Amino acid sequence: MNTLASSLAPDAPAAPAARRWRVPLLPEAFIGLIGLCAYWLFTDDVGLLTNMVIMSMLALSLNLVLGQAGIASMGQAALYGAGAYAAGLVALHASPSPLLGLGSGVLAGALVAGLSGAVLLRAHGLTLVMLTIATAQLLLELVNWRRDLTGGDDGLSGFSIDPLFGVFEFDFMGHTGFFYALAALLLVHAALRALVDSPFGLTTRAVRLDAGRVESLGGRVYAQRLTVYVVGGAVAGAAGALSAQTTKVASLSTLDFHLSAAVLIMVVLGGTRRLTGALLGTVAYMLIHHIASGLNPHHWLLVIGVVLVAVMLVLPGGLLDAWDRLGALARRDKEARHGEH
Amino acid sequence: MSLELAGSILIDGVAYAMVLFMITIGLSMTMGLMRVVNLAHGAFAMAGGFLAAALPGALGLPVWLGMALAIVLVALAALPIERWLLRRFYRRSELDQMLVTIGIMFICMALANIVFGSSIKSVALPEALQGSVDIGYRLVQKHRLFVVLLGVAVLVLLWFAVERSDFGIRVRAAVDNAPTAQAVGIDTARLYAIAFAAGAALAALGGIVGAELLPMEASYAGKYLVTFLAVVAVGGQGTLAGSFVAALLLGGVETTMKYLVPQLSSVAFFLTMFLVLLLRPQGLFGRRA
Amino acid sequence: MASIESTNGSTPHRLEATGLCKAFGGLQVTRDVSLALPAGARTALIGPNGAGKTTLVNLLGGVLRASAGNVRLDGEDVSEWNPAQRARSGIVRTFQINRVFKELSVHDNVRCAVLHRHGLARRVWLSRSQRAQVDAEVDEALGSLRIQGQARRITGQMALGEQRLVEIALALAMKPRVLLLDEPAAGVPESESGRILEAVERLPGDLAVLLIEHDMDLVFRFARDIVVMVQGAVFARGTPAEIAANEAVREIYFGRSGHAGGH
Amino acid sequence: MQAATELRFDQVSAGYAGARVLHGVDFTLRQGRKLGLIGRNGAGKTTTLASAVGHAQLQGGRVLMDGQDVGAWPTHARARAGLGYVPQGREIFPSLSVEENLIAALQGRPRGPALDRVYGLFPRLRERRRNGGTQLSGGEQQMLSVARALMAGPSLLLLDEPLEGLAPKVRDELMDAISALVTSTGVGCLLVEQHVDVVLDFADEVIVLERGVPVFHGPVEDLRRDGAILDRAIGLEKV
Amino acid sequence: QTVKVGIIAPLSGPFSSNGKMWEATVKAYQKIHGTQAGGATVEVVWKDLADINPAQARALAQELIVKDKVQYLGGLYFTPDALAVGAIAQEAKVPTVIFNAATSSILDKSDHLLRTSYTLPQVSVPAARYALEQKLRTVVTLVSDYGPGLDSENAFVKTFTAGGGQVLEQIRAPLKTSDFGPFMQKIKSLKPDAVFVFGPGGPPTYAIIKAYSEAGLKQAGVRFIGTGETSELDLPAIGDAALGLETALHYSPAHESAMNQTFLKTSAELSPQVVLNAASVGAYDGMAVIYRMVEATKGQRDPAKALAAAKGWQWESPRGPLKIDAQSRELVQNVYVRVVDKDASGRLRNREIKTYEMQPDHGRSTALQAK
Ligand SMILES: Nc1ncnc2c1ncn2[C@@H]1O[C@H](COP(=O)(O)OP(=O)(O)OP(=O)(O)O)[C@@H](O)[C@H]1O
Ligand SMILES: Nc1ncnc2c1ncn2[C@@H]1O[C@H](COP(=O)(O)OP(=O)(O)OP(=O)(O)O)[C@@H](O)[C@H]1O
Ligand SMILES: [Mg+2]
Ligand SMILES: [Mg+2]
Repeated sequence: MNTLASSLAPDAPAAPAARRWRVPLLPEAFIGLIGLCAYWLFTDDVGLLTNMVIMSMLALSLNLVLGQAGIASMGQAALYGAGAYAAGLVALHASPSPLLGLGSGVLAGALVAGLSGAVLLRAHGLTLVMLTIATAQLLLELVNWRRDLTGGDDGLSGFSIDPLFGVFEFDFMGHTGFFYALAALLLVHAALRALVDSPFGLTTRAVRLDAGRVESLGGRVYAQRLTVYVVGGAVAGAAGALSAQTTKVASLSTLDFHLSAAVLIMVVLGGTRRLTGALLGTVAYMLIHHIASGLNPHHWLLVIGVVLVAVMLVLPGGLLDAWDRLGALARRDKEARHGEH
Repeated sequence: MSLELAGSILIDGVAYAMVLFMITIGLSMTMGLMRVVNLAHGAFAMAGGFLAAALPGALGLPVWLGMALAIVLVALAALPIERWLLRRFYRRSELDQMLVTIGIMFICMALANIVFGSSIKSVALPEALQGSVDIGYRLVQKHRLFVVLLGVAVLVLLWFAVERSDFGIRVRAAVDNAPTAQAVGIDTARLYAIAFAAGAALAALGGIVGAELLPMEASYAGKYLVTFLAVVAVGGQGTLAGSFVAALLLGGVETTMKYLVPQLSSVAFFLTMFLVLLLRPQGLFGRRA
Repeated sequence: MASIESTNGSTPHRLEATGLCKAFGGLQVTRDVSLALPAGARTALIGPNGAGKTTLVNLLGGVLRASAGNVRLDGEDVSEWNPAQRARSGIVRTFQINRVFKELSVHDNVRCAVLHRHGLARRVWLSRSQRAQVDAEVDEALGSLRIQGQARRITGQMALGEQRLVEIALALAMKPRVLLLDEPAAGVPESESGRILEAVERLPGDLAVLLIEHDMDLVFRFARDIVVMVQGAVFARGTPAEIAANEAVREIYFGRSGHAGGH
Repeated sequence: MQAATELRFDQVSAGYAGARVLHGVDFTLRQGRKLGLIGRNGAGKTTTLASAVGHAQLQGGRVLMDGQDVGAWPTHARARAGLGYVPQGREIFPSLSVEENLIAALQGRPRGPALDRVYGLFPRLRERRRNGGTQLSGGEQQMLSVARALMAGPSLLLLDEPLEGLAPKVRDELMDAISALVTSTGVGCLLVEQHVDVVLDFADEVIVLERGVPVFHGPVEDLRRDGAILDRAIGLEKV
Repeated sequence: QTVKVGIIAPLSGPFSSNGKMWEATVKAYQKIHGTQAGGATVEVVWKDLADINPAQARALAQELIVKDKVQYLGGLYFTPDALAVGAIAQEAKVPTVIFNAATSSILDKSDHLLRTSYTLPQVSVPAARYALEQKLRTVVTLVSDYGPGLDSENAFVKTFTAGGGQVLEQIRAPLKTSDFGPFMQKIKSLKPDAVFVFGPGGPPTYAIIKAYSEAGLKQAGVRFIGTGETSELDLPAIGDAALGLETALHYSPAHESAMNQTFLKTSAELSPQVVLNAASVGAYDGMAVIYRMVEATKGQRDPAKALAAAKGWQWESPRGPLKIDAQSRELVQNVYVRVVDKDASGRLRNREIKTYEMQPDHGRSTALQAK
């Protein structure tokens, strides 16, 4: 009983000797189910839901980079924006195929991450944070400068996206966009989860905890950090591409510092220890935004500020902590009831 | 380049740099000394600026007294924030510190918006600082000269208070390892409170005297955040001289580009920061971690 | 008795350092140190605090670069290699002050080492047999220090002395060719320090071990040769008996509790 | 402030959030007395000292200084009342130089005499005074940690494995110095050590902890006589 | 029967003054004209869009259309947001009235878009004509380096040089510039007759005017010609430094007409805290256009009929006579040259000194006609 219960504990320290079999894609099935329920309940808000799904994907990428590898980035928007503009440009000049656009977003994100990461991953701490900010700012200036290609601050628009598989149109109702984004999110989540659970993931965490020690075990710290950063870049680029495809605009705001800061908030709000945190944080942040600005649009900043401070104070591990505590409570409850029989 | 142009670049560059320095010095101190990444620093500067703008009118005080009062009020307001909030974050990760201070910043920005609205408020200057000095081919604002002097004065004062006294040593010990610091008899709670309030007061001072260049508005705290952080990072956290030189460098580069190739002035700012940090990740004057 | 003098003989030593120098600012911490560890060496390095023992380990392990001299592994010059390269080629060290992955479980700590040793650390997927192999080696390393029971504990929450054993386990799991132990028994009670020696003894016989220790019981139980360092330079070398009988060493290092070749 | 002359544990239970480590520990440390504390890894030795200075959570019983319950006092107040502490693992302040590490512990006293005194005890530290604290060798850090605890002239001294990493000769010198300190200034000393010999040589009175429970408490001679306890509690094959 | 109108406005964040102004204005409009139009009740649904964020804008528009079932959209402060909403308005066939976003090209993106603010050429061309009439021969332009800034620079320079003026230098300042001192020094050394300025509202314009006065350009005889820089929101903070600055814009609250008085009075009664500037009439007349469309369709959803009713419509507004050009859908309106001075109570205001009557947008519509 006890072992079974603890195997369900979300962050149970890995105990390979006692590793029990798991339903392969259980978490993805769960997330997908929640997505479907949300769709069914809030069909009218499908635009908001789509944004949530896309931001969740961006948050996942930062969660990987930050929570697992410990690379504190306030420039994740650079990778996201790269994906958005790549998808937009491909749709405008090459082909309106959605999957091609998505693929080019992935490539662009990975490419920007690879190029910038190769340089800035030599730094740590505040320096790293500032370098990531500078990268995003410089990219933004570059995009703004090539107004002829990118539309400058008016944004890149006027492209259209072919129906998905030739059947499902990306219309203003946004249903196709939602399912398209949700499917992509589930895929990415499954892939990242496999990555985190693998030896690669373990090494990544070890690098975050003590890079020097990993070196003394023969590890390639820099290569590891760069690889994670590139994977994160690919995911962020995918999110950016999805955003450009579903909104049919790629704008400078996809490269903006505010976006980087917002994702960072979502990720830390949710908790950086596990991927799930990114999803929790994104949903919480965007719900708060939606509800608070619905109630009193003037003061949503106040609400999010208070929530942020409160969460950081009460739940040091982010919303994941609350989740875990709830889980622990439920388990204790269940055990107590079992005990009676 | 003509001599006059060079002269103008020099004057404007130094003045802008000193404003940057005045605002960031407090941030650099809290980050270096207390090792807290305090992103709410701009909020303290903003609070100082708004209070200095509002108090003289509201209370009928002379302008300079209003400014002094504003600084004191900000320092006092910082105390409970440190006591009940930030103290819990000294031992937590930089990221947590960033997030909680961003939260504080948001709250301050929202409050400023509620109280002062979203338009600009100007901070009146005392009579003595209004107007300009004519140096032949151009005017230089007295206010900017004053900021330069004040900047140097603060630099010297802080150097004595932090580098030359036991106070700085004890704060650093407390932040390095609070339990052990307490075990050797350091009252970490009081120390933190004093250091943090001092940092906030410096921010308020910087916000007030810098308001001519960075005008007070409700989004001030977030808007200039990156600029402030850039100065601290380029200078090296917690180094007085570092902030000074970094402010000169970044302010100088930006100003020069404004005269020569305006479109590229903000690119130049970030590029400079990028290059410096690549070559010296710990900042110009930073101690290697 | 294994030779500890640097030789220019035909068979290269497992690890051989010649003429190493290192200074921090104006402080000369390593002065022309030469040291050779043949296969199977059981050498102890002793000397007063601040003599430069840890610095020497850092030079051998590649954490520090020597300003002069070189380091050879089985005859190959590794002086320019970084710590990771040296670790991969079999030079493994422990740290005087624990450096374990505190947020990971004991098992994951050691698994990390095993994965690196097999070059599997960056794999996204392991086959069933690879996984079994890795787990077996982890259990073996934990077992040799008798801490299998602690496998699931989060390392950072254990008492310091317990963490010490994890630190050693990380090194053992690397199956080193040269093992540099920097005060492995510090903070471990005398009764438990035997475990560490036993574990080292169980490693293959051709392994070269360099042990730094201030616990003379341990040193004399373990060592076949002893090198004494003072102020950055080699002060004396010899068998345990020779060192124990060396008046100058006794004067500088042993003090009154001086050893006469172990009790 | 009057320096405290006595530290008393009255049925202390203590531990960390959610975990109880000590169960009913009871002893008195007086000025001029030497107390030894031994036990296996994880027995709770560090936790005992930690609850004396206020780092661990007091979960039951009382900690008293000169009869006053100090359970609610902040750590620095206990230090200022004369409690000196050498933590296990040295805990040097990494961003301070050697001398700054010492100055940090002055508690407002003048620098000169205090520095001279500890430099006299550890000449090595004087040579390295401008070094970064954590750039010292392991043993030197240990010296620094002890020196730092002595800066404010404590009346009661808690030492958690102070000999770890010290060369045998320095060990002897340090133990001699501490013994001398006890006799000359009358400080009271509580020593935690892995080297049982050292403790037996040094202490008047010894406590043996086993899983947080004191299983022996008495004069050294009793313990020497009763090897069985040592054997059971510490797993020592020899004494 | 109710007709819902969704308005997307910056209600929080750095531009919230404008959002609040729109709220006040819309309230005033509905107070003056009632909530009934064409037999239906007009109900306004507000959505907050604090900053430039097209993705968010699109989601909000979608929500308004799908969930709130609005028949008309309004608001939109920034061009990129307006572009994003334009695309969805086209797909969903929802007539959309832009209250502010002023880049010329927006209306090209969708024929369901209308605009009740102004375009940058529309005010910059009269500004250039005014400069020529004032016999200013040499000018330096200083604009923020983004779409609207470039639009106005372009229009000004073209008209000014065509009229025989000379542009000595075209300075483009990065959007985030906070210290304009160096630019002003540079301008001073070029000794032009005037400087033409375009800056986005808020801090930049404040800083520009401060720098202009501190560098002593006014004393040196360099005239300041702008568009919206002397916003009533910023005048109190700018203070006397603003005196004598000349700007060309489509509206000043100091406009003298009975209709304007009613508007100002009603707004002051309903929202005493809110300061109005030129952006307020964008919302006021935006509501007028929407009411017109509601009336024409009797509250039924009939986008084609609604748009047809709006095209070519002429009416009188607090800012003066207005007309929607039937072909280009752009607003034709008076452009006033204003100068900052003090009113009887000593408050700074923009006093109208010259009127350029019924100006087209000087951009798209002329291009369309040429075709
Ligand atoms: N990074 C550094 N910068 C400056 N000095 C250093 C540095 N590292 C070590 N030292 C100095 O070099 C000397 C040798 O240090 P090392 O750690 O090698 O000694 P050790 O022999 O291992 O001593 P112990 O037995 O006490 O561990 C010490 O005096 C130390 O202060
Ligand atoms: N911060 C902590 N949180 C939770 N448990 C802890 C913590 N520190 C120690 N423990 C646990 O408390 C128990 C006693 O630890 P303590 O450090 O007091 O032992 P010790 O006798 O000093 O051991 P050692 O000889 O290894 O130093 C151990 O089981 C340890 O795992
Ligand atoms: Mg050492
Ligand atoms: Mg201990």
